[in-house]
Amino acid sequence: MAQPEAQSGTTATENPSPYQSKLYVPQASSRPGEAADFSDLKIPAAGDTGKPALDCTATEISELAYGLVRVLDDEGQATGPWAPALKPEQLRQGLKHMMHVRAYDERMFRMQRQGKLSFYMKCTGEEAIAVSQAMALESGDMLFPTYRQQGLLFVRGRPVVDMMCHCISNSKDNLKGRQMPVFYSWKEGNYFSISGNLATQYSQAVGWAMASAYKGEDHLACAWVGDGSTAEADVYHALLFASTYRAPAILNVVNNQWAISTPQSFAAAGSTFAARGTGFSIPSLRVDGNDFLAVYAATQWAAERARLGLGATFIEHFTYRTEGHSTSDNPDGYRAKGEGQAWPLGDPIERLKQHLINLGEWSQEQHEALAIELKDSVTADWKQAISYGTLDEGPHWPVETVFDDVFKDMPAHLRKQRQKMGV
Amino acid sequence: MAQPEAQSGTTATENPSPYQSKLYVPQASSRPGEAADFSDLKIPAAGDTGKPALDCTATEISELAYGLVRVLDDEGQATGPWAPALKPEQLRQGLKHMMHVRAYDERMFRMQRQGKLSFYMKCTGEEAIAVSQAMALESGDMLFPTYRQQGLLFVRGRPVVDMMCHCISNSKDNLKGRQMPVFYSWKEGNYFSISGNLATQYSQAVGWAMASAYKGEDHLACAWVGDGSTAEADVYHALLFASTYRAPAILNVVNNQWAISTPQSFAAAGSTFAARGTGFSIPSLRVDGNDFLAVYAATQWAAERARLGLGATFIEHFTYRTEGHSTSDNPDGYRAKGEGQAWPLGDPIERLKQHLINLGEWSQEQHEALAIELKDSVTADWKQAISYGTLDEGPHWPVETVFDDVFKDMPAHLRKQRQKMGV
Amino acid sequence: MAKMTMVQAINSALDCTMKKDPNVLVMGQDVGYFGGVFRCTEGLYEKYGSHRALDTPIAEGGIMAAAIGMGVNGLRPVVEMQFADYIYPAIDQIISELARLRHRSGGEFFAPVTVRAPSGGGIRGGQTHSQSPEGIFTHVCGLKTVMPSNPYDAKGLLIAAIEDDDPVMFFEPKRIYNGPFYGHGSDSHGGENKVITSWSAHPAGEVPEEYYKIELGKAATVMPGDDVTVLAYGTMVHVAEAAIKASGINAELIDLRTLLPLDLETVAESVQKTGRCVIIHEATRTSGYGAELVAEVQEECFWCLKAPIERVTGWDTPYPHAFEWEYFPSRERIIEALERTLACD
Amino acid sequence: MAKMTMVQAINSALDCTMKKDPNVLVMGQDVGYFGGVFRCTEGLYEKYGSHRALDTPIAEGGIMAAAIGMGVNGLRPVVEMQFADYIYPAIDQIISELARLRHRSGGEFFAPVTVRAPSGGGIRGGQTHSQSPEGIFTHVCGLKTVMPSNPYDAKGLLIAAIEDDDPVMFFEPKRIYNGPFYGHGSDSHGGENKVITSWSAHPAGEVPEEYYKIELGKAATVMPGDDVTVLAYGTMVHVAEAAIKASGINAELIDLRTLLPLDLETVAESVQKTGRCVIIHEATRTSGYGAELVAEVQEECFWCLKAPIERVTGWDTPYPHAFEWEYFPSRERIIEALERTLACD
Ligand SMILES: Cc1ncc(C[n+]2csc(CCOP(=O)(O)OP(=O)(O)O)c2C)c(N)n1
Ligand SMILES: Cc1ncc(C[n+]2csc(CCOP(=O)(O)OP(=O)(O)O)c2C)c(N)n1
Ligand SMILES: [Mg+2]
Ligand SMILES: [Mg+2]
Repeated sequence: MAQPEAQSGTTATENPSPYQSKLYVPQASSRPGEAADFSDLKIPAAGDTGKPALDCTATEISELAYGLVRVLDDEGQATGPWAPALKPEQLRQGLKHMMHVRAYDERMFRMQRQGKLSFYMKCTGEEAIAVSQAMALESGDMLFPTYRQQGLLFVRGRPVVDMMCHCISNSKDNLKGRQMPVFYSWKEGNYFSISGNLATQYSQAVGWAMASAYKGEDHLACAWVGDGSTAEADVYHALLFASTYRAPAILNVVNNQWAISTPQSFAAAGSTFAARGTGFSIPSLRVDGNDFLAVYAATQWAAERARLGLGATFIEHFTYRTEGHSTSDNPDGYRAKGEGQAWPLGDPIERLKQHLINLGEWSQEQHEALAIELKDSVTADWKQAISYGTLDEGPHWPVETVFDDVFKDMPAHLRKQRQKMGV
Repeated sequence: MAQPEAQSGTTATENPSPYQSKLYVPQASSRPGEAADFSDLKIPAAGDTGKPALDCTATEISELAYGLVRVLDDEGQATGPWAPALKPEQLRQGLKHMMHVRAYDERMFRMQRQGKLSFYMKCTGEEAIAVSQAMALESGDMLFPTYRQQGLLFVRGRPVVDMMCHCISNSKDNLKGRQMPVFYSWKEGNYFSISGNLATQYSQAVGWAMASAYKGEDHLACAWVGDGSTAEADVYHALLFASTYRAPAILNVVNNQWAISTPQSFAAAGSTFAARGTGFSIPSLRVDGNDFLAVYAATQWAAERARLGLGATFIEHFTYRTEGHSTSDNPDGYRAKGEGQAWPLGDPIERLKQHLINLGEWSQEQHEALAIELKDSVTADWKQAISYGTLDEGPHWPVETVFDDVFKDMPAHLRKQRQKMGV
Repeated sequence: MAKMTMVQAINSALDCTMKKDPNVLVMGQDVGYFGGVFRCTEGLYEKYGSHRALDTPIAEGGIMAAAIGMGVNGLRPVVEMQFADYIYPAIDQIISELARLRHRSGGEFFAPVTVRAPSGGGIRGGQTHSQSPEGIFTHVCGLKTVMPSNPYDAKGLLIAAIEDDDPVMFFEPKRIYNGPFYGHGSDSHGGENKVITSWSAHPAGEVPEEYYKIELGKAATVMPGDDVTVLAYGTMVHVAEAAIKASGINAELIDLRTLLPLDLETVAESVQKTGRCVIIHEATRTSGYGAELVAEVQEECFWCLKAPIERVTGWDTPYPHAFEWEYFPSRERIIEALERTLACD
Repeated sequence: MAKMTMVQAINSALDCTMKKDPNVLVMGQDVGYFGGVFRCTEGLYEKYGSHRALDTPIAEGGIMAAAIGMGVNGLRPVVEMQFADYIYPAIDQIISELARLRHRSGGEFFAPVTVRAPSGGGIRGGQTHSQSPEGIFTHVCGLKTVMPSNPYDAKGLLIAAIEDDDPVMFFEPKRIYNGPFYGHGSDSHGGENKVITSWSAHPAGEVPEEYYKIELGKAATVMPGDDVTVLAYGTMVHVAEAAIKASGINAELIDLRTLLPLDLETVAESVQKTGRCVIIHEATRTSGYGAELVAEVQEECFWCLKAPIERVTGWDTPYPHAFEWEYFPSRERIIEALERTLACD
């Protein structure tokens, strides 16, 4: 892949520097006032990419790190060697999960705007990744997500009420009021505690996978990181340790092209993210992240490799962050307003819906009815959740429980501090 | 490049674990008692590798990251497109520097064994890298070395006596008795202060290069790291920042195949080190590190790229650490005794000597005379150095100078502590 | 003079130094085009260009290393860490390299880097957007550590930090970026604590638009008093002030401003007068900077002390999302400590 | 019972726990085939195989992350950091992850990782092989911090650390790996300080070969005394002992052994008796763990104190290669502090 064309990044209008800077500064795909334009993107046709043998080497398939595995074409037809053998029932299940996630996100975002949550993050446009991957994995596989893989919880069956209770830190919050919204943890579902620190858990996932191999078990670890977060050292360590010890892990990069206001060009090193895996001898794929079927197939392939003892797989999911980073920012301040519309890979829900309709397994009417059903169910869940307490009014966990779990057993100095709290 | 063959690394003789571990653990090239064997190594013939255009992309030359740029063949003939246009005088100069480094190392190592130094590290077998690279660079280029590039100092003309004075922390040590031996610093020679912390300066070099571009200057930064140290996060950051901002930098990996007792297989991720650069869009070369001419040519090529604003180059120098890691270890404890002899790329001094003799520009007699001259000169330097003080007996810098340079101006609390020292 | 929030004052400090010295640049995540998640670098990109308001990858360690290299090459980088909680990936570069460079090179090299980091709690950021790690940096020789408590100081101290040839850790108490915080009702969740007080009503919200410096290493006496010395910095200065006023106690309140080097003279003089000392910080208690203050004060003023020196601090727990007002050293806890201290004779 | 050096005692602790629990493994740079640069893991590779005496790449942050992941998956990794000076690249994983995991997950997840790190000076290692960073970790809630001063304690404490379900930072004072150090002559360079004293002559060099534990969080009274309490840990316990003996002062010497949780009961009881306290550590002074000790002691024992609490510490400078004996808190400096303290009335 060629380097992006050399452009000086300066836009200074009033630069008093005596220096003639030659520093290159990357550009954004678009900024406000510009026309969003993805026409330079080379997007291979669905079905065009070959499916390599499970025991391929990274260099043998290095082209796949620069391409794009796609199954669903623009008309919603599944095509090519990667098309997974999924039953209509499974496809409908996937569609339902994605729609459920979207309904949940919309509700929670609105509740944040009404002051009921301190913060919220949606995954709009990226639902296929978490939902499809969770469906392709086994329940004993350990998930190390970021804050944008809420879909995993829906597939693994976490009660929505419990997720909400966490987000409003109420008396039923399994995290006891300690974490910001969306930093879920769910041991029962093998869903690891999310950290506010980006990328730190990516390399922990590899350690988890090494332990699985150490114990002779078949479980794999699956971890996610955003495009921007790939710059963190933990990603390097994850790749290196996964390669060195051939850990049974799936390492995903969710390239939604933005990291708050920073475009992927600051993290992508003029290449694809997947390309970074090849130098570590880790077979690396680049996948249409808005294509439920392609994500499923790639994950299944990677999981099989892991279970056969063939080591880790690195997967870049190419997608687009349709909305703001979180409730704290307005994307219109840093990218062209129409960029989301210009994005050519579409919406994952629409694409899977069309596929199911093509198969004769779904209809517009069913779709609309399901959307209403899910919206109502989320509304009912919310009502139930706030019946266990709200962020501002409580009830919360008793405040003195903040001293619990710092250590397994509370040492004397914390007992003393708890007393001083006077509750 | 194919992955190394899968072998379970366990050698347990008495493992009470109930687990059937499936963890892969890398192997060493050899361990004591085994026969050293490099016959699996694919070494291309000298002259076989093409020389790409300066403005090539990383992916266009990705093969070079798996190959080996070689100029000097086994008979000492220079061949192929990489052969640099060096005058005999320059070649003799290079040879002399390498021999000087070796004489210096031998002397200092012996002095450590006699208790005159607290510690020492040789670069035996790796002299070509630092010497040849320094000769290919300009004096305004900034060097960010590790402890094994003492050759840079010889080329840049640092008085040997000064280096010795540092190593014995005496009254003429420019580092005022603060640093362990071999952690040189020499501002005048644009030789950055070496850190005991591995790899930390690799990414600083990129920042230095970014500043050079920011100021519109033509100086580049040249940094080194060992094979083992490539595992540190700083190397990732260096590659990423160098790529993102197209910094005028040369990033070198000195792959001498050992990191204390740990073989390169723990850091190499089943691939070459150079291969890691390609995923960052940084043109990456793998070079015969024991071939003075190949190292020179690769460095010159990289320097030209940097000065043309084409960004960084990543160079793996394939070499072999002939001796122990430092004065603190005995390599016979962790690798086959004959491994150094089995290493097929020879000795850099011998190879350049042969080349000069082939050219009719050098003779065995001249060589022997020079060796004696350099040995004597180092001996004289040592005598002079210890006349300024020894580690155990002094004179050192006044002990209270330890409080200087913590800050630019000494704050009150340090003045108070200095008083308490009572000197 | 203008009315400025602390965000604006910081922005103005950056603007003044960038205007004055072409070697100054700001760098960090989202600091360029976007102007920073807290808006501290707003407008600098438009004014000075993408090279001097430099967006970076999300790699605190890489950013710090790049800044050090730039500093060695003659620039004065001002690094923004998006949250102080995210300094840790950069801490090796800070401790092992930035802090040590001048000393280990015998004075040959140095890197005049300033690290700005929004710190402290009070914005419902939970444990990873609320930390106060300043104590750690005061243990590292070779670093200066600063935390302003108001817009006027923030600007003057930041300019001094940037122009200082030593590396400076500059912690910005984000709870008071946009207005002072007086520790409203630690027991009410929805109510009083949401009151936003504005800097425009505060005298230190008056900030000159032009360049000025406040010398590092000098504390400020916020309220004179005779019976007890209260040492605080950052957000806690205002909570302490409110507590003192509410208690009616004749306390002397000192805003340390610079933690290292500490203005021990001002502190000791006060405690010698009052004979009592209460220390307040948000950071966790054990081995926090308060411990160092206790150690120094008791060493300097032992013979005048009429009561044990008290520390009112954050608890030794991670910072909890739902319970920040119980975590914050509250007016109530401060008043209790003052009263306990005064009760000693 | 056998005669063991501290290196052998540590090795024996690892051997005992690995034998007992297949989930225990050691990992780190050069710990496998080679047996560790200080030989602490010697023989474990031969005995337990390359999977349980696991060599790693040189990436402290990666090692720590892998260990956390393993810990979450049921293993008990014992990580060796080759030198405590090289912990910093791993500190984000330690502070943001290892220490916080149990709390932030509401008790759902934890990682029982032990981090072993040779620390302190005295082997002419210069500034990057001599640091004592323990104070930093005592400021991080969720971590336990331990530093033994002799072979017997090292083994018992290490076994307790490995079996503890909380993460433990286990600092090993490398100066006394092979024999105690009594702070010989701070003014002679070549002479007395090179004297190697052997553990075999020391009572704590008698170490059972079998499994035993010493409870974390309990200090040990090394010498009873009435006139002044001396608090020390690691190498400094022996220097303090030598200083006390040389001075003839009737001091009570307490070896803290565990810094967090601190055995405040033992400490306070002693200071209540003696009314005086001198604290000794090698680490830099400002915001070192000594500050926390001062703060706690003066809070607990204020009314009994007859003199300011003194700290005898390393200077606030990087650790210098050529001047380590002047950097070390010497017998002379300790004696002066003791005498100054006793002179107060
Ligand atoms: C170590 C660290 N640095 C900075 C941040 C602040 N931060 C939170 S999200 C974010 C952007 C992440 O972007 P990306 O990785 O692309 O993920 P996305 O939000 O797009 O899913 C930043 C900078 C953080 N949480 N942790
Ligand atoms: C951050 C850090 N970790 C560990 C060490 C200890 N150490 C010093 S040299 C070394 C091996 C380095 O090997 P390599 O990078 O291959 O360089 P070489 O010695 O072969 O030139 C190690 C582990 C260190 N100095 N710094
Ligand atoms: Mg993103
Ligand atoms: Mg090496």
